[in-house]
Amino acid sequence: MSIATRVGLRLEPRVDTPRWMNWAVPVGSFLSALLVGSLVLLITSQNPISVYQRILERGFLDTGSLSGTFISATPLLFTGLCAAVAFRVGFFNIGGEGQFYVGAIFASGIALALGADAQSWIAVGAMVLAGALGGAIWAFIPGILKACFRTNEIITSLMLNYVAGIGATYLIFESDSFWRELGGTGAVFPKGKIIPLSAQWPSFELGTLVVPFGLLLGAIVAVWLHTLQRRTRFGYEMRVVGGAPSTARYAGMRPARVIVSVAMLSGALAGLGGAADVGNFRHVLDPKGLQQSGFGYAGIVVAALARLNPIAVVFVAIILGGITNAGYALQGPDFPAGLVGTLEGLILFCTLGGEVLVRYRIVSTRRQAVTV
Amino acid sequence: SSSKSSDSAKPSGPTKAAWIYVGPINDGGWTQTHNDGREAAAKALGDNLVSTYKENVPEGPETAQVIDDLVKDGNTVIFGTSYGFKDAMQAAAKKYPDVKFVQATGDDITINGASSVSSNYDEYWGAGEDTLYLAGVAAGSATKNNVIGVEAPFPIPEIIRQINGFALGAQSVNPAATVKVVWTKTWFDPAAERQAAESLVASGVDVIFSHQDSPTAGEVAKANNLPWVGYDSDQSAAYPSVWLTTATYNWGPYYTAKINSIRDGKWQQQNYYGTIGDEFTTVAPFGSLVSAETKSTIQAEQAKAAATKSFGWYWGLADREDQDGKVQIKKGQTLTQKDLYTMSYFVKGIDGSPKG
Amino acid sequence: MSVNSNLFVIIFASAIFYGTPLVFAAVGELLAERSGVINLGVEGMMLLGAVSAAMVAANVDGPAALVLPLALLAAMVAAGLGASIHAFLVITLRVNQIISGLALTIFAGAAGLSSYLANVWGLGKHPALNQFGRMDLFGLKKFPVLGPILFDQTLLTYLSWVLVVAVMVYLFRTRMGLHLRAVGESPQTADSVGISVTRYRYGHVIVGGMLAGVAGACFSLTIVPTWANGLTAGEGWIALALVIFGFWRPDLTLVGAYLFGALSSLSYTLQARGIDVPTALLDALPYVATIVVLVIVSNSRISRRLGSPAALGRPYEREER
Amino acid sequence: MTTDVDSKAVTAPAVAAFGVSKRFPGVIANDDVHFDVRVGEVHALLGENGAGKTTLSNILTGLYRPDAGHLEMGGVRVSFDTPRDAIDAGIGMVHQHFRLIPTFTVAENIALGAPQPGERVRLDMAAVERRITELGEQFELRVDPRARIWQLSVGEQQRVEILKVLYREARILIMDEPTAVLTPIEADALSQTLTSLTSQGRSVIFISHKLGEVISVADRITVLRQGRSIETLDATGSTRESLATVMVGREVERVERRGVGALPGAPVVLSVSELDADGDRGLPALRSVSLDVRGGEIVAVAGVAGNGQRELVEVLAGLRPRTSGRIVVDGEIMDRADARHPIRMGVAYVPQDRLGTGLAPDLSIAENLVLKRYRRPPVARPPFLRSSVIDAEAQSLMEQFDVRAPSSQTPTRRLSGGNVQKVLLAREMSGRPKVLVVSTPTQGLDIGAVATVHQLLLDAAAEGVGVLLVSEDLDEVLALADRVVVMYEGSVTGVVDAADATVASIGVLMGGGRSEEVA
Ligand SMILES: Nc1ncnc2c1ncn2[C@@H]1O[C@H](COP(=O)(O)OP(=O)(O)OP(=O)(O)O)[C@@H](O)[C@H]1O
Ligand SMILES: Nc1ncnc2c1ncn2[C@@H]1O[C@H](COP(=O)(O)OP(=O)(O)OP(=O)(O)O)[C@@H](O)[C@H]1O
Ligand SMILES: [Mg+2]
Ligand SMILES: [Mg+2]
Repeated sequence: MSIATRVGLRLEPRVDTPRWMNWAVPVGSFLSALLVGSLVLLITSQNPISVYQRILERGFLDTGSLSGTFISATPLLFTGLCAAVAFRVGFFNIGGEGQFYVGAIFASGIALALGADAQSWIAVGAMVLAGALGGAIWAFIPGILKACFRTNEIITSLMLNYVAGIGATYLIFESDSFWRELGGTGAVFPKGKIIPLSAQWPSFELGTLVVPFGLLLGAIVAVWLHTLQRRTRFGYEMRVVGGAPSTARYAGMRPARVIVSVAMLSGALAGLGGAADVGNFRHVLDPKGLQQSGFGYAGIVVAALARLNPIAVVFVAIILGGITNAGYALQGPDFPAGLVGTLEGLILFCTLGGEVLVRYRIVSTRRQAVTV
Repeated sequence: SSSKSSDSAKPSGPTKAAWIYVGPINDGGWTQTHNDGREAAAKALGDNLVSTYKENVPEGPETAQVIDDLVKDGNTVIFGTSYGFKDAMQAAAKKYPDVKFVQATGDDITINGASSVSSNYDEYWGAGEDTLYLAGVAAGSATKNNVIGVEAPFPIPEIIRQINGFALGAQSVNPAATVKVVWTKTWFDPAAERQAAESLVASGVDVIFSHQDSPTAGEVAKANNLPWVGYDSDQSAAYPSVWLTTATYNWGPYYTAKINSIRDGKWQQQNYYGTIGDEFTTVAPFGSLVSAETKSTIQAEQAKAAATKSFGWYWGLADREDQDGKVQIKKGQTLTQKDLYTMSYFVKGIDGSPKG
Repeated sequence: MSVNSNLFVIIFASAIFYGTPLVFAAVGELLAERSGVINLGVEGMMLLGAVSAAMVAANVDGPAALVLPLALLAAMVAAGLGASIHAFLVITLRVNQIISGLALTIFAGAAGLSSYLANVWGLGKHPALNQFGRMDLFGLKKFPVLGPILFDQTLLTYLSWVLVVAVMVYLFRTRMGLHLRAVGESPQTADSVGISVTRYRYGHVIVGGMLAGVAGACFSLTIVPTWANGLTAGEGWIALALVIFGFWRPDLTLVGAYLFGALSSLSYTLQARGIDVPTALLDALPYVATIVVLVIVSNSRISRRLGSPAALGRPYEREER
Repeated sequence: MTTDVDSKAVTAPAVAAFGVSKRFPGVIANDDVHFDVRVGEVHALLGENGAGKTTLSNILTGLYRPDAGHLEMGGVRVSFDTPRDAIDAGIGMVHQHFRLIPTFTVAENIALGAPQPGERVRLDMAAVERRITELGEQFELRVDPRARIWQLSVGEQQRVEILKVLYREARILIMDEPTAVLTPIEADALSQTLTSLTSQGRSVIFISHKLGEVISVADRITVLRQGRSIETLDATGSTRESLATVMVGREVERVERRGVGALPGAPVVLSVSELDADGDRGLPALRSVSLDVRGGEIVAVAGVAGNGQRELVEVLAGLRPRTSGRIVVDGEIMDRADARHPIRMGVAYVPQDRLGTGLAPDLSIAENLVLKRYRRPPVARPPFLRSSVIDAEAQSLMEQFDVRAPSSQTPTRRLSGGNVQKVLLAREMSGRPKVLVVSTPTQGLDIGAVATVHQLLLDAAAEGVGVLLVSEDLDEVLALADRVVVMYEGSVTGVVDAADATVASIGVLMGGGRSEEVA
């Protein structure tokens, strides 16, 4: 028989989460991510301080940097909201990417159809609605399939991303569609028609800072969403359905209907992002550029880092937008692009891991183990 | 080509130049050859050039951000190496008049005239169809059952004219040769490229031309022991037994010359379309399958092309009909760059749709 | 052989050839999911495997018989390490599995670590010197029709068959397999009879990752065969769908993988034969077909009995209620 | 380990706990617990909900590690790091919530984790099945080894659990509330099994809330209160009253039906006629069921579980479509299969699966209390919810129904069983229902909580609500009901006045006998 004292660490669920942890933990995990990042940078013989300094300067502080960051942040904001609202009810919509494309297709379509004579506010409003509608339609498919046939939405929404990409490519590269510019340089290389000036979304200048209308719209939508989730009957239904579907049915709610509605809401948000992409920045349906950016997938990361809170999504989108923006400034001959992605992944891992602290306490287990 | 002179002063220190790539520098194709060109320029210019690059840059709003950053870093020359960067490059040229913006495969000067863009912006590209014509000669000579298979990314004029050039080259030595086209619908997807090549082989072609970035078609060629023509990069070392040749581009000398001209204060807004004559477009080294006779045919054609000091000496050698039998090019006609840039029909003898 | 029977052979043979990486990746994911852990990092792990295999193939001199196993090993180690990050996050730290898996794909994916490593190692310039070439197994290739379909494949394909049979036996004929299934169905139950849920989950997530690594190696050692950024082109995601398609069974998953392999080259085959079908539709076909099949599968009677492991996606903690 | 059976008193205890403590966040579940189990005895653990019985069992089986204290087996100190260690030491447990995998066969469940001599890798199912049949013969626990768990009744499932433990040759069996889900007949069979186990020198730790059962089955009884071991008593000489007092620490009021029933001329608030419905597997589960409930009346539906009671209440709650028949609530015909309809008509429903179906475990008590009223004013001002109203109502309901929780914002997941039931009843009663349908409302509750729940049901009836009580506990049925409707295989086999009924007479009907035979 031997007696040994073993000391170990164990996670213990928290009874209550102190309020301060809600911000301290994200900040803490972000700092630890920077620390891990420093190690990686040192290993790859980079100077962490100057790298971080550069990220800060080029992402946020230099004149014009924040304006650039806002451009990257706007699509991430919408796809982030898309994922946040869906994941909340356990609908794992990985299809933000495709819903974003379809939103862009719809929004550019309506802008082109209205033509140059439409009043600006009508054109912009129509694009917002069309983009949201397009995204909602695309998300309706996995939503209804899940509600009716219990088909796994992760896979169906993902497959639809490819289909949407093929569809957008078809419109510009493989057909003489309404979206395609056939004259001018359009005869040389396939491209979309530029939407009329009246349909191009405004940007607001505050000194040197340029705030795109899309970002503002996204922030407003985030606040609206927060209210919807916390203060309305529908938000209440979402919470019940998300956590306890059979209780929801018992209480007279219609879980299938709620799931489909949330799916469509989520898709509409991504579609809105597609509309903002066309309206505010690209002014044209560009399947190749859209598919290179991967905003939909990045949105899931944004949502995760924001812990599915719509308001937090706004800030996370801006921070991540800044990092993305600064990432281009970092990379070059002695800083491979892949290192940027690697660092982003590390930040993500640390933040995810750190979130554990919100839910659990780490306690040391000191006990006497006796073996016979 | 149109040109317009500008009045930038001669710099004293090194020139800072940057390249923007759409893919990773080791993509084994387009981006890699540009990066090789950048390195060649760096070597040639030594201390006079400080070069940098940004890889994997998406086409769209991000391009503008990348350019802003590069300008902030003090770069005075920026090369955009993907068509999708063009709009952002033009916008940046307006925003930063002191920086030179040089856009590969750009078409605005050709189609809309130099006045449509600012004077610190210009475009460059080369007559790859001419070297592919020569590669076509090799392919036309190599085929036994007279069916050559082509896999190519998208049905767009640039690729259509290059396939046309290739087909005319093949027919120039083998009038019975037909060219069968399969669109892969992807700029870069090695597995899909391989599948396309295999489906061509399965349909009975005995020579492959892969207008794709990755060398997977070479694997298919090797496995089936069929001759193949690649695109844009010399694969003779990797596939000595089946390699014919291909069209490659000499970016290095162009980049060197361009930067030198800027350093010398001789910036000329150009609409550069490189040719065999100025050794911008070259025929890659031949593989062992190319007979001496074919080689000499090709070399003779090459000399003829160089002598013209222009591009496209072959288009007007005969009446050229499209797939429907309509004469698109009259005998003796010379094509303008604009004609080439908007070519949207396949010439007779090509099996496949130019619409995708 | 006539062109038409040739066509048949070609379609089936290529279905197997292109389905092979999917078999490895999907069977790997299946093992992880059988233990109750979803890993959406398949694509990232495949790329890690592919880049590591390419590194060995490019840098190690020696006979193929030495280099190739080494390359496979490297692929398995690299992807296994990637999987262990996921395992640590979701098993020990109980992070949401969906999000952690996506994070892994972002971390290791085409714009992340795999690309960085390739850059550092200077890969992608030449085709791999040592590759898994086609192998006429026991001279069976001569066998009419089936011979060229089944026995003109690479060693990796033959290994994937061994894998499928082995995993079938493992799952349904061994004690460990029974335990694994129990862990995925009800970790509480497994734990109460002395099966270590944590150990089974870690083990299978990591082994699953290693198989994803082999899948990646299929690309860099056979299909491409060299390094190219993002060379797996989204096949990792398809592998995830195949697991559901195959009801979490290796044999059915293999069928799904081959079906997908066949569909993905259909567009080229028809084009090459001059058959005029709108190619955009054909390109979308594999994805649409996957959705249709999933709908049929999830709505059918059998799915109730052969459905997903009941504890899939849920963290387990003994003292948690 | 000792296998001597003969000298119970002399040999060291089969298993003993010394000063065992275990804390969970916020609670001390076991606090310095001492107790010992002799070889060959049935030792009962008694205590209110949350007293720490299950926690102690989980420590004995290596699932939890104690924070302090130690265990001994046969006088030797032991320590279990994992369940494996406890299993190897000969301890097996039948959990309160069965640990069985529904999609596996009986044999697979039993083989799980158990060593098979000579078969380290291969799974020899045939051998397992043979052994199961043998054990089944030996202990009268017959089940088909090839059946899948989901095909078995609860009683059969429990047999599998016991076989699982026996298959591992456990010397000590812990049974956590094994009878809570059994019919009286099945419970009798279980006590037979216990006898045959102990006669072979095995020891049993037996947990139950049913005091009478404990007295008849156990040799000794250890009472736990708030995590502490209070006292160990001999079963002979103990009475329900004495045990209850030790358990609760004070006298517990026994709730008695006041025997009033419906007021004369009270309207029929629920009328069910000729109701047919299918079960989950698509087979008919209700056949032409008819019954009436009048305002102020408690009508009990008795029957062995699985005879259509669940389907009946689900149809009444709009959760299951009917194939034919008529339901009238207070004169209004219920014509839509949809849960919202009965709610609007005034049918309140307390389901058996409280946390899974009745409540949203992650939501707060306050939010759960408005689960059925969130759509309309005053809770809602469409499309918004009024959190001030919700919180204020929660405060008053929690007071009125004596819900004990840190605050109205506490997630219901964290509540004890009794408080969960109180929240449910509070919500259902706050909707001012005409009919209250309750399903096994006291299952798993301790006597204190049971008394509270019973009182609430009586209060509801006193307010004129028609109560339909579904219960398998005949004592409860007889104590509360005015009339008893007995169901067998989906049909009503008899309706008897509670005043004339006995456990025996109802038992006959539950077994499929007709009421004529009783009368
Ligand atoms: N895993 C756990 N996490 C947190 N608290 C727990 C856990 N298990 C039990 N508890 C708490 O410990 C106390 C004792 O619980 P335990 O389940 O042992 O009681 P019990 O006597 O079995 O009750 P019941 O009669 O209701 O089954 C209770 O307050 C319970 O809420
Ligand atoms: N000493 C007591 N004082 C007050 N009420 C008691 C006492 N003992 C039991 N009761 C009440 O009597 C009812 C039945 O008691 P108990 O749960 O002990 O039943 P039991 O002995 O297990 O019998 P059965 O299994 O037949 O229900 C319960 O409502 C309980 O609250
Ligand atoms: Mg208990
Ligand atoms: Mg009782």
